[in-house]
This record gives sequence, structure tokens and C-alpha cells, in this order.
Amino acid sequence: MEATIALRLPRDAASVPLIRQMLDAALRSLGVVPDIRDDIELMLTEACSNVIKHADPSDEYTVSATVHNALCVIRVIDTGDGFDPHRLREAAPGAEGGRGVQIMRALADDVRFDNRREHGAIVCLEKRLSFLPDAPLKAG
Amino acid sequence: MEATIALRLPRDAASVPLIRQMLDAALRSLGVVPDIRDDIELMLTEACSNVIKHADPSDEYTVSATVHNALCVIRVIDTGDGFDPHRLREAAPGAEGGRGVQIMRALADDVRFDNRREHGAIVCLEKRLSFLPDAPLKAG
Amino acid sequence: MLRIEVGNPDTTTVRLALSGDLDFTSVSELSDLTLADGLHRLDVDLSGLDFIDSSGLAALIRLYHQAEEAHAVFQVTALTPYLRHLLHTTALDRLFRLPPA
Amino acid sequence: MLRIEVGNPDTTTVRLALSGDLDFTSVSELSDLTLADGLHRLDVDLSGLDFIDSSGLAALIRLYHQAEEAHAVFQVTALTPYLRHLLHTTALDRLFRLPPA
Ligand SMILES: Nc1ncnc2c1ncn2[C@@H]1O[C@H](COP(=O)(O)OP(=O)(O)O)[C@@H](O)[C@H]1O
Ligand SMILES: Nc1ncnc2c1ncn2[C@@H]1O[C@H](COP(=O)(O)OP(=O)(O)O)[C@@H](O)[C@H]1O
Repeated sequence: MEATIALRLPRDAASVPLIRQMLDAALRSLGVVPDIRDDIELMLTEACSNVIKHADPSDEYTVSATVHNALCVIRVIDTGDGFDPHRLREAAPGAEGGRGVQIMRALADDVRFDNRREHGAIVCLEKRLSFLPDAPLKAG
Repeated sequence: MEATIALRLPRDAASVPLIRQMLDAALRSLGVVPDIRDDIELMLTEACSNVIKHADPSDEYTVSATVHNALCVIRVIDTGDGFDPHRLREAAPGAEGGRGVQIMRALADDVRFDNRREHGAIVCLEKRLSFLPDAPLKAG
Repeated sequence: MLRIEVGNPDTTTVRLALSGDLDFTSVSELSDLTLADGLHRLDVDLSGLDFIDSSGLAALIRLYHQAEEAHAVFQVTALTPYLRHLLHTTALDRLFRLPPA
Repeated sequence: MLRIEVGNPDTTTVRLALSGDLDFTSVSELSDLTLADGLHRLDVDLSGLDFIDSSGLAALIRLYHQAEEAHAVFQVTALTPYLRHLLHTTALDRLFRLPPA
């Protein structure tokens, strides 16, 4: 079994709770355990809020999430100016910003930032899934 | 905004409540009104149960649902022997079977059955969507 | 998930209260039910159903036929507006002789 | 949706109880809050939060700084295990001087 959700969204803050809720509901239907769903909600939110905050000048972005072989792969793609992931600094202890990437790195099993100067940023997040004993099908 | 859910599923009865629940949750997130969601759940269930019941000898099938411009388009594709939609008869009043296609035709705004002898059946169901006043984004 | 509650208000009446999902995946639980001899009346309460599909409707038709064979009265009760609409769509309102809404 | 309940158990203490989602889309409601002068203590009860993201954490850090400036005691209370874990991940447990679990 393989499941994919893909959305083309306006670069609008209201899109973030929408995709978060949609993916969470899909993962719940598949029987993914709540802790993993919480982590995925947060990783996804960080990647999407970054598009809203930083991905000027794009006005749309896409999110796709695929579940296959007990792995969830999320791709958030914008058409903004992109950024250089190697130039990110760790947030200072009392700093307000700069924790999004830190959180993604902490929660995802794998994070990749990809960039093409004229095509914006691609954030790819992977998370290994665990399922409740009564999960339908072998979603794995 | 455009949203797509696509699943590759084992031809197993347990797949039907799964995809039904997943699509319903997604439509709820988008703010689709309950009556339309009920109709879509039922149309989708009929198309998928037919794959489980009739689409020998395939062991997998795919379901995709796309929401765009306030239209939901569902495609259920199997690799069974297919069937000739023109040879379907209306169910006799007291007959137990033969009501699935009738229900799809009654609830969908458009139903198309497509068939290629060696590639199984394609059922395409369309439903116009209405949204709650507080629906996020203009999902339309 | 389908739940079936079987009641016997008197010795010749059976009352089935269905709740949850009555669909292709759960319908066998209802089909497996056997009705005792000497039945005079079969009431099926659908008010708790969240979902029913054509397989669920087929199971109701099967119950209707079983009741007919036993010369018992068959009645579907406590319809939600949605179910009434669906029974109308499938012309089962006439088979089940539903009173007009 | 974020809900903020503001309590004043005494004139120099403010108690904020947050519930719902504290994220990028709702955080301004919290940032817009101004704390009265003469504050000695700011308690933030997070037990009702369903979701928090880095923007929500940033708002907490901002409250922490406001309390520091007022020489008030800042305390995050009623953490769920999930939130405790997240504050640990982001090293905010040390900034907020959380007692060890
Ligand atoms: N999609 C994106 N487009 C452009 N820049 C981005 C994008 N995502 C992240 N960045 C850059 O990475 C930096 C670090 O992001 P993050 O850790 O989430 O912290 P914050 O968003 O609070 O600055 C951002 O400040 C921004 O410069
Ligand atoms: N995916 C499919 N593959 C092969 N045959 C199908 C498929 N879907 C429907 N059919 C044919 O169409 C007929 C009518 O379907 P339907 O109205 O749902 O009633 P029922 O499934 O109760 O027979 C089925 O009996 C079957 O012969």
C-alpha cells in the first residue's frame, strides 16, 4: 500500500493549519501512533511556516507527503529565492528566531534542504512510522 | 488551491473504510459541507466495493481524488477483467444486488465507466462541492 | 464497525437496533443472524447508523425477504433524513412500504 | 485556534492559561498582550495546548524577556510530557530553568 497527499497552496498563513490537519487525519486513518503524528505535524508546520515567512516572492507552494514501507516522506517546495542551508547558525539560547530548522533536524529521521537559485527551496523531511496494533492493512 | 489524494491499495475489503475515512477527513479539513461529504463517501464506497467484489484477478487497485475549482474528481482504477457498462440492467425492485451503479449515478454529478479489455475498469466520479462559511482558503 | 442489538419485546417480535457502519466490510455480521421460527414482526431501527452502502441495503432486503417468508411484518424505523433520501433514491422506500415523509 | 485566559491571583501576579494551537497563525494574539507595570510574577500554564511550533516558542521567549526586564519571576507550568520533550530539544528548558522532570 502506498498513499500520497499533494497540495498546491497559496502562500497564505491559513494554508498551514489546513495541510497539518489533513496530513494528521490521513496518518490517523492509517493507524500511525500519536507520538509520531505529533512530530510530523510539527516538522511539517516548521517547513510550511518558513515558506510563508521567507519564500518571497512566490505566491504558491506545494506540499506532498507519501507513505510507503512505513516511511513518511514530506516535500515542501516553494518558488522563492531559496537559501543556503550551510549558512544557518544554531540559535543563541535566548534568541526568538532560528529554531525551525533546529526542530526539523531534531524530529525528522532525515532532513534535506535543496536549492536552485531561481526555483526556490525544497525541504525534504523523512520520518519512520510506527503503527497501532489495530492499524488497517499493513500500511508498512 | 488544489489537493490530491492518491492511494495504491491491496484488493482487500479493509481498504474501503480506510480510503473512505481518509477522503472524508480531507474534505472536512477543506470545509466541505456534511451532505456532500456523505454523498462522496457513499459513491466512493460503491466504486471501491465493486473492485473488491468483481475486479478479478487484480490484487491491487488505485484510488485518486482531486479537489480543484470546487469540483471533486474521483478515479478508481483496477486491473481486473473490466465490464461493459452498457449491459448493466436496472435492479429489480426486490433484488439484493445491482444497486451500486444506481447509487453512483444518483449521487454523482457525473459518472463515467471506462474499460480496456486487458486493463480493467476505470470508474470516474465527479461531485460539485459546497463549502461551509468558515472554510479555510478559498478551496473553490 | 457495526453493532447489532437484538431485542425481544415479546416472543413473536424481534427488534434489531443497528449502529455504526453497515457496509460491504461489516455486512456479514448482519447476514449471519438467523431469525427464530414463529416470528410475527421484525423491526429494524436504523437511527444509530453512521453509514450504509449498497451491500448494507442488500442485507436489509434480505431481512425483508426472510420476514415475508415467515409471513411476518417487516418495518424499518427511526430513519434519518439522509437514509430516507437514500431509500428513496434506490426505490426501496416502496419495497419497504415506508409511510410518506 | 488559540484561547488565552488571563488571571490575576494578586495585583503583582499574572497567570496566562493557553489552550488550543499556539503557532505561526495564532501567535500574534499572544504577542499583542501587554503586561501591566509592577509585575512580580508571570505564570504561563501550557497544559491546554494541543499544538505549539517554533513561532509559539518564540512568543514564550518574548514573554520570558518581558518578565526579565520587569525583574519578575517567569514560570512555565503544567507541561505535558510532549512539551517538556520539545523544550528540551530546543534547549529552552535551560533558559526557562525548568526543574528536572
Ligand atoms: N523556504 C525558505 N525560503 C527562504 N529562506 C528560508 C526558507 N526556509 C528557511 N529559510 C531560511 O532559514 C532561516 C532559518 O529558519 P528557521 O530555523 O526556521 O528560523 P526562522 O524562520 O525563525 O528564522 C530563516 O531565517 C531563513 O533565512
Ligand atoms: N470494477 C469492476 N470490475 C468488473 N465488473 C464490475 C466492476 N464494477 C462493476 N462491475 C459490474 O457491474 C455490475 C453492477 O454493479 P453494482 O451496480 O455495483 O451491483 P453489484 O455489485 O451488487 O452487482 C456488477 O455486478 C459487475 O458485473
